[in-house]
Amino acid sequence: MFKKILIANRGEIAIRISKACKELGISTVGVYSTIDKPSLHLRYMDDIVWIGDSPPLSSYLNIQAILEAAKKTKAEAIHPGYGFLAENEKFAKACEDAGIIFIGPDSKALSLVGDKVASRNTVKKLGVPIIPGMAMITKDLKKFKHAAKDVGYPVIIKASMGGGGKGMRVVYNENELEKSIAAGQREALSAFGDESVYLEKYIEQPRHIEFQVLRDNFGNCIHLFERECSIQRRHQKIIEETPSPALDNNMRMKMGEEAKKVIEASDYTTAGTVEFLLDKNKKFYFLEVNARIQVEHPITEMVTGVDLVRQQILIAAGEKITLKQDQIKQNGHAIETRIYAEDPDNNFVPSPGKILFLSEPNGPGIRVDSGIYQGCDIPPHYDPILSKLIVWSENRNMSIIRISEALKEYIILGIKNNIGYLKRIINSKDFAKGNYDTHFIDEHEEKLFPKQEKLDIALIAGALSKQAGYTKSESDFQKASTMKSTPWQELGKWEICSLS
Amino acid sequence: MFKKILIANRGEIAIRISKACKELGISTVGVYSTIDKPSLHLRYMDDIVWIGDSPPLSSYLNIQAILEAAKKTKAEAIHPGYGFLAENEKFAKACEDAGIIFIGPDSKALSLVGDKVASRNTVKKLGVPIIPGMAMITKDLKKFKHAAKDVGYPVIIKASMGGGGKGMRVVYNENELEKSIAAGQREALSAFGDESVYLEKYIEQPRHIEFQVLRDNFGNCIHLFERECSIQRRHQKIIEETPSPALDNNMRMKMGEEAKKVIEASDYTTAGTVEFLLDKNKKFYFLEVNARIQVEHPITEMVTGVDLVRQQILIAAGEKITLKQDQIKQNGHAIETRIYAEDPDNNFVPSPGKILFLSEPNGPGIRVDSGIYQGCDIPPHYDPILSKLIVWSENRNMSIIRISEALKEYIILGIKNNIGYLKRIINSKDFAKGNYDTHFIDEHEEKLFPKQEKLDIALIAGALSKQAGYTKSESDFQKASTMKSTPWQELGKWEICSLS
Amino acid sequence: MNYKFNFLEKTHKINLEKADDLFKVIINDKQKYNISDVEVESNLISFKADDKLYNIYCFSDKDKMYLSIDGENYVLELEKDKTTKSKTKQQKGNSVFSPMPGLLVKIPVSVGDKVKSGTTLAIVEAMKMQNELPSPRDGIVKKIIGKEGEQVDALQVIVELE
Amino acid sequence: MNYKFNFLEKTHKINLEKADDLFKVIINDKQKYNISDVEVESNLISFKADDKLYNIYCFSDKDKMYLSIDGENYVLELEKDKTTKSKTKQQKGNSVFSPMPGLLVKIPVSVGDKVKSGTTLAIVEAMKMQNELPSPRDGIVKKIIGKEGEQVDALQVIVELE
Repeated sequence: MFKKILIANRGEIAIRISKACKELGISTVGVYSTIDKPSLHLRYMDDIVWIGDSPPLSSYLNIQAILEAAKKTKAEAIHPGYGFLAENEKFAKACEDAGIIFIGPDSKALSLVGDKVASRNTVKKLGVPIIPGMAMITKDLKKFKHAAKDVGYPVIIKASMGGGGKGMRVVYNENELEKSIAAGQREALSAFGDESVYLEKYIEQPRHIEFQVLRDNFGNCIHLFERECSIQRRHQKIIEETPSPALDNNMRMKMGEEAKKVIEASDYTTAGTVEFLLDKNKKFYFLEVNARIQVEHPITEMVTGVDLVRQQILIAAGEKITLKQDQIKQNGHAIETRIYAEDPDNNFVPSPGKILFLSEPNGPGIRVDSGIYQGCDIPPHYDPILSKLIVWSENRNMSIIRISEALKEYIILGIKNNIGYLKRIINSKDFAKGNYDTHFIDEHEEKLFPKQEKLDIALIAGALSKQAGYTKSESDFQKASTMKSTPWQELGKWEICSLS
Repeated sequence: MFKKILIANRGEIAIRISKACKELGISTVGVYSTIDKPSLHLRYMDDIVWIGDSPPLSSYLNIQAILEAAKKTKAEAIHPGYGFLAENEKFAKACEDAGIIFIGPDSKALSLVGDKVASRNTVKKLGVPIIPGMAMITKDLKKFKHAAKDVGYPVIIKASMGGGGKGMRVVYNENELEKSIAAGQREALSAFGDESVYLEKYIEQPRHIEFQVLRDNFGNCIHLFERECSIQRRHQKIIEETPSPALDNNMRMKMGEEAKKVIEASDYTTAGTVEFLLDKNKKFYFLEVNARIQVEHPITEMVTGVDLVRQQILIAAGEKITLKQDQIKQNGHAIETRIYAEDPDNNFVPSPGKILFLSEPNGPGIRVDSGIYQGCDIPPHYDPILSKLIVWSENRNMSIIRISEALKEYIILGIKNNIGYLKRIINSKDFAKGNYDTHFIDEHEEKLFPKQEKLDIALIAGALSKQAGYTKSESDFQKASTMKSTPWQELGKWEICSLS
Repeated sequence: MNYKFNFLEKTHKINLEKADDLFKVIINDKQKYNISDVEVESNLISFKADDKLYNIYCFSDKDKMYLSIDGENYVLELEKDKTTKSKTKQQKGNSVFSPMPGLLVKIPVSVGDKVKSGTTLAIVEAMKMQNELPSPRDGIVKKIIGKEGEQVDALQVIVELE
Repeated sequence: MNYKFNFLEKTHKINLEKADDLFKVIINDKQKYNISDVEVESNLISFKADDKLYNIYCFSDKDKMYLSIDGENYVLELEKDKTTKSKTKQQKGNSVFSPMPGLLVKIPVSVGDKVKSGTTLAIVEAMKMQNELPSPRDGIVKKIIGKEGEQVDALQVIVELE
């Protein structure tokens, strides 16, 4: 087993990984950029190394600095978390060359699953269903037109090296085709440094359902069932659940076996996720492989009882998977919501700043994977994810109620966040019915903004607070509220009612 | 189903119950004594009622005031939690008379399980093993002598109405008998208002193992396996775990069935716990029935996935238990530690006061049932329990590591607490081996106080903090630390090293 | 007492009147509430509005008040006096500023350019998102204050129009 | 710089000396440590002691400093000047005070009683525990300040001896 692991990430996932390491008796090295010195993740590390200035390219994407930090601290392995260098084959290769174990699939497997057209072709050979579309890269408009006619409109243009919705264009008829290809190519070039695009049948009302797979260096491979991730905003998942309300047991077992085939064919090891689209007729299609621990991995942990990060580390250390497929059960239901520093009332603009007050939910069935503390500064340089709220309960209905209550108890003051917005999605009728697809957010946009309903109460609270300050003596109140007095400081309890 | 429940308790258990109610769509009424107005539990209630002055007799033990609060708010049922009126048959009777449902067994069942000698006799008739001893109350010394000779020394004197170790005396030979009976009677009288004592065989190296049982009004009865609660200080449990490392599956099933017999014979409903002693030869003996939700109920919830408070409420509302015995499985391992406001370095003297800083652990497998917040005052009038830290993991070994790490992350500053002490127990070799009995604390007393090991580091931290203040300017530091500035207030990061 | 708060660019008027052991509140001269059982602590305000109990977490920071009610967040701003207000308006009309701190990645216009309402004047990247700052009206670029590649603060003006 | 802290009734001396980019620390004229990478924020002190990293949560309240290191809690008291110290000692010798706030449930002695070291002079109940306050020495009860049934504060003197 490793003695020391460097964690090349920040925020909640760095903490999550450090906890898994410590439970295995492995000490951890944290890394940080200049602005991250006071960040929470460093408090969970046995040693810390500065790797560069605040912009990601100077630090968390700085392969050289990270490798030097690993060498300096004698870390035997690097866990990349998600994002940043997690699926970067150059980084995996650099680790391999430096004799440091990259906790993830090797650079070859990464390269294969990273290229969408290549993996489509690999998967097609296995007999796993793929979305009908082009099997090769081309710039020839005729071939695009031909392929579009073949699969039938609407079609979708996608970047070959892409992800996150960049370079995507839906095309409803041949007239739009040329313009959309050109636009897709421009976006793909600027986002991925490669202008290749291809074309697929556009699946209407699709659900995004992915399967978690583990595979060791000895060829042992198991899946840990699905996660439904159809609640997305701008192609970013924000709410995930398992089991999916759309699958029955037959489909679940079938898709799980197909997912394993995909992972096996790529000679992929450690933890990976095979993403599928499910159309309105419950036909499923292979979408892509995510070659990392995913943001939403906790829901799988809650229902299966398997610690995925621990498994990743064990597999990377050369251990065999001891769990057998038939030992993995789905027990109960779990939901995750991602807590973001963003302003739903202002087009979801990122909202960095200082967290002035924080109170996180706890109690039965509640897990918070958090990267924040009261008083911390959320820097503008990185992903706006603050933490993840995950709940487990006996069934889907009880999980929905539980997470709705937990969101009410999640208090973050000082920066804008999406807690209320998440709660409105969770409490919507279509979510309760399990009747949703990836267009849920767009289709429910108006319903998700009925925020004014408690504005009156907020205004009353504001006025009472001012009134209390006033009767207590304006200057005291000023001091109390603007000098940022302690939350525990008793300003006295202003029994307003007893004042005339 | 009930529309409204009054929760006749405070602290973490009142919050736990309120959460269960809300998940069932039931609104909640909280009650509070004068000093508890700012207490956390009131923030989880839909309505709150003042029930009297701070001493428990005036408020949380004030049957009249609580019933009036229930009537005033039209609550249909009362949940008593644990402690206070939870096992008070007078209170149960008063609720019955007022037409309010007491969430617990009825007053008859309470009366039966409350009298230790009577329940011994009931249980004996069922063929459930009881500790050899007297079957009737007497003051006749001769009968005591006779009984002691019968069962063999050492014997133990116990209060008939007792609990919590009060009135107990171990007697090693006949010479000590008379004196010990008299002492036991005096203590029993002052503690329970009843001087009756009886005598039992004293079990050496006993383990305390209890079984959780649920029974509905239709006679359906299931057990949810055991909890091992042998880690006790002054007869108070402080660490509990499940499964017990002392039981094999045969014994577990056998004891579970015996526990159900006991509950069924008392015509007992809702949730109850049957306590057993296990001697060093793995023989078990019935000890008593706890007629309430117990402090340690969460570990059972973690391994079985069954929400016990929810079940209590459903059963009290007249629902049938839908779970079958063979559906209940023990999955993984859970441990609970009770976080107390007490000073382990000063004979565990209670330590009320203000919590100046609080940071509770979270993340995978961690549950905190908490009754505190940063800035709250812990009043001196009530039980010193602040919160409970519960962890779940795949097996006992991983649970021990997990809770040890979680205890390190549990920061309570401002009042003395037992977090370090709990960690030292958890990390001891005999606990790791599962090799312990109810005398564990007494036998390991010296080993559990090696607290000086990090004193040097504490002193360095103290000096650096002073030094930082000094170089920053003494007055600023004074202001910063004694004016109780906010935790989030940046006093600047004093880069001491750059100062000469 | 009368109070005024801004919320999402609208001003709201609250009238608070003491009547025996409760407050009568009128909001925007319309909605009426009876308020009782008021407690104000440093981070929690609790009261009953028409007999329903509310526990509201709050934090006051300068002229802003952050509130959380049952999971919904509100940021109220104390209404500023007239001078400040008109100044804000003026800024809005003639200046383009970044709504959040971030990296100024692009300024696609130059001084003297004619721009239309909605034309992108600057792109600021924060938290992996690129945010386009549109021109608030038709006009001519008078001054460019930021430089591509620089960090900008929240509310920092980047482009001024004539 | 020299600092003195009391911990569990013992005084500890810490000598802190700056040497280039680290501190040399000597504790009680014995243990030596090299301290580097020091950061002091309001609630967290972090440093490396002989290359091992520590993150210590802390809160200073008047002359007390509360610290938490890997789950262990320490309360350090700044060493007071001589006058205060001897006063504390005197109190200890002649007075019996409650170590915590609570309910004064019993005073089993009267003024003029002769008592021995260890005799219970008062019983204070807090958090459901009865705590007996023993006489610190042989002596005669001079004054009783509390009354049975009253609330007492932490460190409040209840009985004084001659």
